[in-house]
Amino acid sequence: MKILVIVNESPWGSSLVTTALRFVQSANQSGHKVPAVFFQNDGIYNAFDGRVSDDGMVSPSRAWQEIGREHHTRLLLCSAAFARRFMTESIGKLPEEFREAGLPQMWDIARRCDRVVSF
Amino acid sequence: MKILVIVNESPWGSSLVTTALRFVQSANQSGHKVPAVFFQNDGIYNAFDGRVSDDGMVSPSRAWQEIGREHHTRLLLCSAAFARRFMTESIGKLPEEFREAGLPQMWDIARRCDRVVSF
Amino acid sequence: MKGILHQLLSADPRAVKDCLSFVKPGDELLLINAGVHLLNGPNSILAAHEQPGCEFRVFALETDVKARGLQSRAEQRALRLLDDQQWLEHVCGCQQVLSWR
Amino acid sequence: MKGILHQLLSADPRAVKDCLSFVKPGDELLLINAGVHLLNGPNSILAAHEQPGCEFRVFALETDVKARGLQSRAEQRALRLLDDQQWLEHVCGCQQVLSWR
Amino acid sequence: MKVADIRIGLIIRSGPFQGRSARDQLDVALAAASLGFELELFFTDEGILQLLADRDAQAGGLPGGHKGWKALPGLTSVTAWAAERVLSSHVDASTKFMLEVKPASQSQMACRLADCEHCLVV
Amino acid sequence: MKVADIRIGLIIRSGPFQGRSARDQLDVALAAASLGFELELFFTDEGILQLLADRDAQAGGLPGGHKGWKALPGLTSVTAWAAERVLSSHVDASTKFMLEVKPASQSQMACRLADCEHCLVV
Repeated sequence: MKILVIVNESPWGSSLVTTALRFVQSANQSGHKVPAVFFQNDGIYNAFDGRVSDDGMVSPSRAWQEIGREHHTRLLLCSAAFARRFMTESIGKLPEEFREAGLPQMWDIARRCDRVVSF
Repeated sequence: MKILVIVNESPWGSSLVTTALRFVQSANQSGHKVPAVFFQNDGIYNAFDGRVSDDGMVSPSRAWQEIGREHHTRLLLCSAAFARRFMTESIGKLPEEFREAGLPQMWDIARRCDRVVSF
Repeated sequence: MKGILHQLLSADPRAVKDCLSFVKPGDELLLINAGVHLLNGPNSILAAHEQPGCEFRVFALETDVKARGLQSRAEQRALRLLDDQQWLEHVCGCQQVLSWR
Repeated sequence: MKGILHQLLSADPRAVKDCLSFVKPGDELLLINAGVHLLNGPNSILAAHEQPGCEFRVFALETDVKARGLQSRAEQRALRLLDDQQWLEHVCGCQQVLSWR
Repeated sequence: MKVADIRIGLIIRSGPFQGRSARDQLDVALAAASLGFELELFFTDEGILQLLADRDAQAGGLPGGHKGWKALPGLTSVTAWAAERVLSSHVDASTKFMLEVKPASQSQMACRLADCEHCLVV
Repeated sequence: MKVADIRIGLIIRSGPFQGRSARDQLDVALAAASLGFELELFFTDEGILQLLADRDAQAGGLPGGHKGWKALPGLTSVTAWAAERVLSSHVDASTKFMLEVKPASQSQMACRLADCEHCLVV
């Protein structure tokens, strides 16, 4: 099955991001396809990596990047949410796996998916 | 009176930041002193300014910077929270009004204040 | 001894419950931000406030009530609204401030 | 027709109330993340679940129950726990998935 | 399936200014409408407050923009629902909503929802 | 006022992993302890779950670190309270807490709280 995943929460403000990561990893292991993860609202902050990660664990940003590379999952940052939160000048370079996309694109992907699961 | 203000929320994820800004502005107008605003948890994201701000309003980051400049209010980003969220390399320069500080410093300021108000 | 100012920053029933469990006679309760949604009652805060002999006072921030279009609710509930300057007076008039989300 | 899988991602009573107002017979409810705090009941979900003839099924994610130290609660409540693979089976087995926070 | 046949259900639970922007939920609806999807909106207790016409956002130092709800019916076919209980507790003679909201029973809403291709709680 | 005389009250409302870090509330307490402040901790319904000793964070892909609660009494004078109701609904024969928690009535807790120099809800 094709599943679109939507992430609304920041990587440290909520542990739901970890739950979403587990969901996508399980989907991939079960032979399903997650064509895209759409980061909305404070989910935008998942694109950034911290200098420390409690307990030596992989940070959410890196875990998303791995999923993006290994499973050709597009990591899409809602452009309206991104524009409210950052100026292109004030941040260095985003990890190349993440790119901006509009809400209409999210719906267009949803249309081609069997399920939409939001966190 | 001296009032320490603590901000826990991100600038767009919650409208509490706007409430906190109003509180600090009123405190200054009433002749009170806010020696510092301590940004904790997702409050860290208040340091960043977006390219757009709905309705042409001043963005939270700029509003904080103004307060910092005009009232000598220190804008302190919790260093533990900051380190989990950003790497120094991945962000350009932070607005100079914001700087990192540890939680013990927050308590040390609290000790010298008459009130601690958290949002 | 002066009371505590409890700031209710959300209408989460768990925040309301936890807050009320720490309120003592002489304390004040202030509905702020999404906390003003409590004006849409029924809930335990309004119930307590509307009972004669309630031992704590309840207020709401005027600005937040207006931003959410709840002016007529506040009037019906006979709740006193505070402007931002009055808010500061209550913060300074109380012994300390607790924020519940 | 297949039912909807309702994912309860928090224990906020407002989320529980809104979720239950959309649950229809044949739907499934899955407690995820902070939603597993509902195992500490009493609340309307467990009450419904424990009533004979309940028309929807309730599950919880095993990993989240363990991460919060609520294993013995889940046993007492006789709630079926799903591992992450089973979670995926339920997502695919239902008609659509709704997340409540 | 043709785009015009796709029906999207949005359950609007967040009150106004849950986030700073007045547009978080509205933008999701507008984007779906811009693709020509048919919309079914379900408003809950707090969600219905988004539709109140006489909110004064600027007074609170918050951005406006919530009036965009009015634009939806011009873009696509939109039906807005709320439980009878929700409507009766919010509507009095002075209440003005920015969309026409139809009363429905819980089971009616659950069935309409199940008829949608995809649904989101926002 | 000498540092040793300062008493800080922390009301711990968030359950474990409200945020990703297990340490958000703990770090606030540890920092206050590191300055030698006396601590009064008040645990609510969800907050008390932070003290459960047999949580398996790693299983959920979440960072550990919550065992730090045990370190507090070594740093400063700490008293932990919870309402009798909260304790009785969470304690059975198998429950192990990482701090000793004393039962108190609501009004006792409210009075202890009022005796603190500063209080935070975390």
